[in-house]
Amino acid sequence: MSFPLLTATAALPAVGAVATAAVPAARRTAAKWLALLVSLGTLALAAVVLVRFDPGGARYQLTESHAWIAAFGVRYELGVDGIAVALVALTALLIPFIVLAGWHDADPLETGSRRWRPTQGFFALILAVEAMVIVSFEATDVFLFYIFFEAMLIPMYFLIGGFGDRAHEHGEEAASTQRSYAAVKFLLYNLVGGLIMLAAVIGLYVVAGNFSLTEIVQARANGTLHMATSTERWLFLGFFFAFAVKAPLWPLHTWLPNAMGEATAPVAVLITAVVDKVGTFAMLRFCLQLFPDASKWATPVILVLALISIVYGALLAVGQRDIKRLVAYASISHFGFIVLGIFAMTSQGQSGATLYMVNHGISTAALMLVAGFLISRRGSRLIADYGGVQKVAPVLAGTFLIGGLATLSLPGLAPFVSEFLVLVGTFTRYPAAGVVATLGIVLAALYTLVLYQRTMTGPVRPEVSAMPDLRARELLVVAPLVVLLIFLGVYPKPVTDIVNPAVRQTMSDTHQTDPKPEVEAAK
Amino acid sequence: MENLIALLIAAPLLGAAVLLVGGRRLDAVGHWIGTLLSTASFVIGAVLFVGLLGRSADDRTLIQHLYTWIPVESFQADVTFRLDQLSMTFVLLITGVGSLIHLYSVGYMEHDERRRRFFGYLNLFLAAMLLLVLADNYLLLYVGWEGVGLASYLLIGFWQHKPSAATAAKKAFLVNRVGDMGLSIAIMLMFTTFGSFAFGPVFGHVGGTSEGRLTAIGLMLLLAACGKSAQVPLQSWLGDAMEGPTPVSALIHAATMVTAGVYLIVRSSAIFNAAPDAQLVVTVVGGVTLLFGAIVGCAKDDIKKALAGSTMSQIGYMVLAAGLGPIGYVFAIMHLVTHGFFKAGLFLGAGSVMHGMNDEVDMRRYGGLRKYMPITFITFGLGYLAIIGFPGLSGFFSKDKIIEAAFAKGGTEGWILGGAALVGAALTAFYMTRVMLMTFFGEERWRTGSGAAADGHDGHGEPHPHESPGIMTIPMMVLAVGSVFAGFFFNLGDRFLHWLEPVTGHSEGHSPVSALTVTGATMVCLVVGVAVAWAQYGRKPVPAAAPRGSLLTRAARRDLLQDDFNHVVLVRGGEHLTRSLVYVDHTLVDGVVNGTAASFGGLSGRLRRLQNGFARSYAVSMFGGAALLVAATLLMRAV
Amino acid sequence: MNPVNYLYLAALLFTIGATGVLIRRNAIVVFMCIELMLNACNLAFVVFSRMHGNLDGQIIAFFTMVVAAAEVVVGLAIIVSLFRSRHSASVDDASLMKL
Amino acid sequence: MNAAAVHSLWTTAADPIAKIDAPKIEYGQLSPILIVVGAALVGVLVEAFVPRKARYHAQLFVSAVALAAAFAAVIALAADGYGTTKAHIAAMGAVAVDGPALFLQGTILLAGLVGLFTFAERRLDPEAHGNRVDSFAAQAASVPGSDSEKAAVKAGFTTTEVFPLLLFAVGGMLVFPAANDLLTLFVALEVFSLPLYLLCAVARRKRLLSQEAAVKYFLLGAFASAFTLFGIALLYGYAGSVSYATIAQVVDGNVPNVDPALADTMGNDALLLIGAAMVVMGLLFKVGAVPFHMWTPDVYQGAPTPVTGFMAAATKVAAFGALLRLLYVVLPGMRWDWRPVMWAVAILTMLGGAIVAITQTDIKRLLAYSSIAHAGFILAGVIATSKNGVSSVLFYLAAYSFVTIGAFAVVTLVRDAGGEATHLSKWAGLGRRSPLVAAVFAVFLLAFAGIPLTSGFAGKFAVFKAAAQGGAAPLVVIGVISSAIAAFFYIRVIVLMFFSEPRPEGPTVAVPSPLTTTAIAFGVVVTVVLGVAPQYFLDLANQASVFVR
Repeated sequence: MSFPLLTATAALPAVGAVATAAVPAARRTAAKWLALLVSLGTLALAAVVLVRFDPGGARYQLTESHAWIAAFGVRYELGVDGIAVALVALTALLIPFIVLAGWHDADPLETGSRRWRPTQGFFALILAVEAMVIVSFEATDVFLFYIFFEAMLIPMYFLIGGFGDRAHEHGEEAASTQRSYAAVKFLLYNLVGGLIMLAAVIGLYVVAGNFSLTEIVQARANGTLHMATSTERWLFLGFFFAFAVKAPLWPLHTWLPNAMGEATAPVAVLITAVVDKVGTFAMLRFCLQLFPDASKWATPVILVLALISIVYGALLAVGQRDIKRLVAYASISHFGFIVLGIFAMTSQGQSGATLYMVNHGISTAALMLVAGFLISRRGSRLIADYGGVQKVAPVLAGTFLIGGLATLSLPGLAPFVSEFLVLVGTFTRYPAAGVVATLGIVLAALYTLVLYQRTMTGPVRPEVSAMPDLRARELLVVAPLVVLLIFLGVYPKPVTDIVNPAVRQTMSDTHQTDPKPEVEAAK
Repeated sequence: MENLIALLIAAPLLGAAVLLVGGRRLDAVGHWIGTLLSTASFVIGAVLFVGLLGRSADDRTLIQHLYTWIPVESFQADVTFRLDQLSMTFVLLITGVGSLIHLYSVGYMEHDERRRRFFGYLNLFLAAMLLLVLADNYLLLYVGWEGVGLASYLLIGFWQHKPSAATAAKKAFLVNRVGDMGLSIAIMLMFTTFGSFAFGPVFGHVGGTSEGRLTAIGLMLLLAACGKSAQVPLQSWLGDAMEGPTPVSALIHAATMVTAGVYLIVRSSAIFNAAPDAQLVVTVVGGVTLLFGAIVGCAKDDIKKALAGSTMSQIGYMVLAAGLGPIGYVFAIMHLVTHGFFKAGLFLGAGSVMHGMNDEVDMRRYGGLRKYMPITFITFGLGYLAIIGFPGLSGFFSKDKIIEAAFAKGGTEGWILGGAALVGAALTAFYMTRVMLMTFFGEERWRTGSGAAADGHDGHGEPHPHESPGIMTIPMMVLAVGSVFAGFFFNLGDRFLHWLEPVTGHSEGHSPVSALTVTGATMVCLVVGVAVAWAQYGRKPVPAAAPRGSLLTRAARRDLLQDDFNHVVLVRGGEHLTRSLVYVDHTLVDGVVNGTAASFGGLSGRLRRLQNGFARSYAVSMFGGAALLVAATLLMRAV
Repeated sequence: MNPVNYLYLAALLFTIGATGVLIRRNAIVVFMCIELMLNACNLAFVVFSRMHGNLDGQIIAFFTMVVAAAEVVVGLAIIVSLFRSRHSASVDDASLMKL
Repeated sequence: MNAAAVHSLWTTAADPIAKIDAPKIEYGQLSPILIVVGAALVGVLVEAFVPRKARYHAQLFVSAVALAAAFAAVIALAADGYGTTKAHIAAMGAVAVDGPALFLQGTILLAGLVGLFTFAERRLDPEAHGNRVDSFAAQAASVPGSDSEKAAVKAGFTTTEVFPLLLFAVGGMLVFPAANDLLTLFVALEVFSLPLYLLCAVARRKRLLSQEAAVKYFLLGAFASAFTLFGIALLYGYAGSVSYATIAQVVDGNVPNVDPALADTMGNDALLLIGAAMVVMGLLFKVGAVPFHMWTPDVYQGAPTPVTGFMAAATKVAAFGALLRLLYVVLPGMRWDWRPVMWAVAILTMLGGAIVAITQTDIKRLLAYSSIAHAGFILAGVIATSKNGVSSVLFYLAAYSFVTIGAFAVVTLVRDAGGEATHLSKWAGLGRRSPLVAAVFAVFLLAFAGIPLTSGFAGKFAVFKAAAQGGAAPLVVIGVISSAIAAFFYIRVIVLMFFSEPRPEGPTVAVPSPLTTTAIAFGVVVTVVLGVAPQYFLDLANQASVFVR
């Protein structure tokens, strides 16, 4: 019985969350530091996981398996493949930045009751989310995954509804109502998705008799477990619906702009860069592996939805007047790419999609956090309230531009690699889809540059004339992200090496092979 | 020796990194660092050039494999550089002209507090451009391709506080992105066709693939080229790009970046040779653009915009040549190089003029400047002669060859293209002469007294034209020398031809008309053009306020209405589309969900009323329930 | 006489009682109607007891009476307290809680 | 009491009385019931003879000890194997001692104990004239607002009768799920109903509402039990006996010796079907299933909150126990008749409860409707008609009851001048005022909503799983949908507590005595434990899921 590394990776933030929440009201700063340390510790553990993981090794590694709820056929089973490792690493990596970026977001304005401790709560909730996300990345037991997939909604819900931007164009009252609307919308959308998935999970149990991903996949492979076509399709739809809400995929996306718009920038990053990844990740791990045939059956529709998401999200981003909502719609477009890559059923597509999850996490974090710093300075989310910022705050503007360029996936920055892989992967199997998707890169340039032009360039507006440039803490948040963006853009091999074997496995589990190029086909 | 190749790129890249990250503490020396590093890159280039000359003609290709970039199963993208005669030519042009313009900028940007960043961007551009021409596979080329796009975006919008500049920058990037779409699709096509997108394998397998595929790839590459090289229909951005500082216009939008399209086509010669339809389209695009640009150039009063139009047209020549296939490739590149010299020179000249005229760009407020800025006048004049193809100067050789080749294409299209090229020559002569006359000859319209500048433009009052400092004039002189002798030098014993032939291949076309006739015709056109221009702008004084002009003129002033089209169709249409989509998203997609929630609420409210508080009505519901229960149970047994 | 007829009588009484519960307002009367229903049950028990020739039904009838008595105790207590605080025994007046 | 006993009595009337053999009663196995009922009687005596000052403590002591002892007895019996191997029918066929019975009795006793704590809470209201006061009227008989009431309050009277009443109710509830003949069923029904009617009437604040609730509950309850009784009569008529075993035999049609009368009635299925339907209806009334639910909101709202909590929890447990036994032991033979009907009822109940709850504005009514919805979920498990179904229902009931008591206990804490502030608008911003209480209540709400890692989820999963395995997939889907709807209003409350600004004149949160604290804490613990590590209890329910026949 070796050291339960994966459990530790999730347990540390969980314990940290409890500890942070327990910090007395007066010791606010202590809570912040505690949270930061815990998140760093988690990062360290994740690094160990990354090191201990052997790309050439078994399908699932560092596995743990304990009896849990025998009556439901549920075991506490953890294990990571390349895809999971990458995403665990991403999560553990982003949380410290999120904590750091949100350093002052939860300082109580008015001292309410002695026992009202928003700051402690804020950081505790973030850590709780981290713990749950990590477990759901590591879980190889469908039920275990489901539990945390659902449970993470609650802390997210409090993060969205409980903490908003300091100043708000319509005043605090309107802000709080909008916030709680956004929070409820987020929760209900995902809860409905989750409950429908619950029905499918139960159905899966009735069919399979247990929840172990590995066992079910094996049983399906060697024919001991037969699933009627209709059953498989229904179950697939049940699962996919939940993931499509989480991802989010058009037309189930409308909760995201509200949530990201109302939440503070760090929380918005938490949503789109970390939590939503669970949805796309789950498509790759559960939908494809548990229901390969149904996945193939549904592919055309899903591809269309993904394409719509790409174009639609981008167009709406162009039409936004609110910085954060713009980023949100941009994310919707990007999630379209990820889904496209997953269901293109080619190794390029799926490796690209995985890579895309990581890169999108980093790039959105960069863009959104800088946007958050910007908003916190001016106290408005409206693009129209800015102008000429680059004159007064060149560094802020510069990092913002880099974040933007990453979002429009400029070659040399990380997102380009993944986006191009997805495009190629799609194109090789569905040329038309690939071509339509490339429209996305033009539109991405449009909304990003328009955003940059309206906020950063032009004559300096009086309101921003006194705006300070990035502070040390903020620079400490952004700089590493930028470095990472460039590094992974120039040298993504480390990630692809981890991801490729897992994708190869998934491809074989779904009985897929890459289409051959014409010249070889000719031979 | 191939290990030096990476250094070519590394030097300016380093410069960019240092200058951009370094911060204010480098403000004092930043420009020198930039210049130094670009020059270093030039030196390395020269060394490599010498090295190449030292080798036999057929193994002048150096490959440097740095590392594997994106490996996913069969998709293998490497960071590998290829230095052959073609890329060597570009390296020298880029680094050479680039270094000169760095030098020039030291003076030009002297009073700009963000000069350090300017040099950072310039270095970034050099690095990207070198990557573009040195890449050994199309994906890496794509990186450079977008890199130069980024640099040009940053530099066009360098004076970001000017909304016009910011807009122009955005426009340039967007239009280029459309082109980039073409390039990325081309790469995907290559991958699906050849299973690779590295030059070697792709060109190697051209034989075994259907012409349809190749044509598709070719057209996609052409789309990319159109975007980058401002060819119709994606030319609209170049004019606005003149918002950038003049050195930028000289380097990026005249000498180097805009010619990347030509490089792409020539580099992909293998594909185009096998796809005649694609080639035809290329020639058509080239022909149309060379006329289009020329016409626009004739109408503009803004000196830089006039030159921009000319650039467009000259690149049209190159694209046309490139489209002609083996008979044209070499001359396309040759014209590209010579054009690099004289057009850069002209732009620097224009910059120098503006420098002396309080950044005035309207040629109608120039006039008689030759005695105030003699050096500028001479260098500019030489560039002028070169571009119009004055016998003996660079332009003459390169352009003449292209026109010949055009006729040599044979058949009707041969005649049409050749004709177009000739007309273009005439127009070139016309608009360049116009620029020359309006700027350096005639009365001094800038004097406030002459009422020309009565509406005191940008408040400077009357300008005091003066010659620019040496640091600016020296580069101009160097370029002038280039524009005078380059052509002759290249053509001496077909040096250039032999140099490039191993890469691009070459074949003599059988022209229906003899080379001499062509040359003659060209001369005639030239004379005609100059004469007309003289008649219009030399003999009678130029009106300070632009006359209404003919319909064509007015259209030409507005880039032949192309911008209006864009504005109405794309911009307006796009705005409407997005706005309506936002509405749809809010009312429909969101509405459905909220609607369902609301309907549940309504239902709840209605059901709630049943709970009316009267015990007896509860009893009724129980009684009814019981009755139903009994009835249902009986029914179940019945069925 | 056919015992089944007594069953019909019992059913009839039960229905009358139920109807009374539904239509009468006065709590006391409603309660009496319920008692009527219980007694209808008793009749049914006795009849069945007779038909089956065992005593269970009759025993149960006694139980029922006891239970009914207990109900009376509790019920009257509640109704009286209601009446005293509202000066009305109408079940319809007692409708503060609704919706 | 079964037929044979009575018969012998009758035929041998002529013989000497000495011949009468006393019925055989296994006192040991009935000890839980006997203890509780005995204690109730002691409680009555206490009321009679113990001086007023000492009554409260005496009653509390007696009840607590009794409930604890009874629980201990249940454990002992279970440990002794009466739940599994030695399960059999005691008291001459009147009472079954088997797994389900013991499990549910244990649950009821614990619920009773926890409920008792909330009954005994005396710190929430400010002291009246220097006397501690609980949630019950000083003198139930006195007219609200009258001088006699004031006098009673001044004299510091308290209605300590609630404790024996509670015990009687518990006693009845203990018998109810164990009853093995229809007569016992009916008697038990009345025995636990009547005290509840009274308990509803004795609220200290808002007495009019309380009395109204009592009247409604009483009249409708009596009405329902009349139906039950008639149903019993018909079943008796059909089978010639009230013993479950016999009826089951008759229903299955394998009776050893059929006498003509029986043959006659057996032929008449109408008796069986109508009778069964009416009995079931009586039970559905108790569990508050649509359309027999309408008493629930009013009674829950009007009754004293501790009573509501106890009632909501224990009644459901007992009634579902009885329903299970009836359907699984007596009527499995006519499964194909009642299953579809129960389907309809379950669907109506799930959706109805969830939908109507959306627009509620009073927290107690809200919880009432939520309890209706939950009844629907449990019915889904009942319909499974399998061992899994039974165990899942048992588990769900155990999980649900403590959450409910806890939730209502929290409701008693939130007070303003008029007593408990049950209107939702007053709960706005509670999370700011007292985060802990709000958090606890949020936990309960999440459990109701069935969020993973709470007992609610485990229960819901168990029930739906059983239903799905029982071939009721559509029921599962509808259940899932209605729990989505239900989630909406639980979340509304959470939003209210945490995200809306507190009202200046908002309610205060009283600091409870250890009694209520224990109740709430117990609720939280159960919620979390059954949510995170339910395995042990699932096993327990699984072992206990076999009915003795």
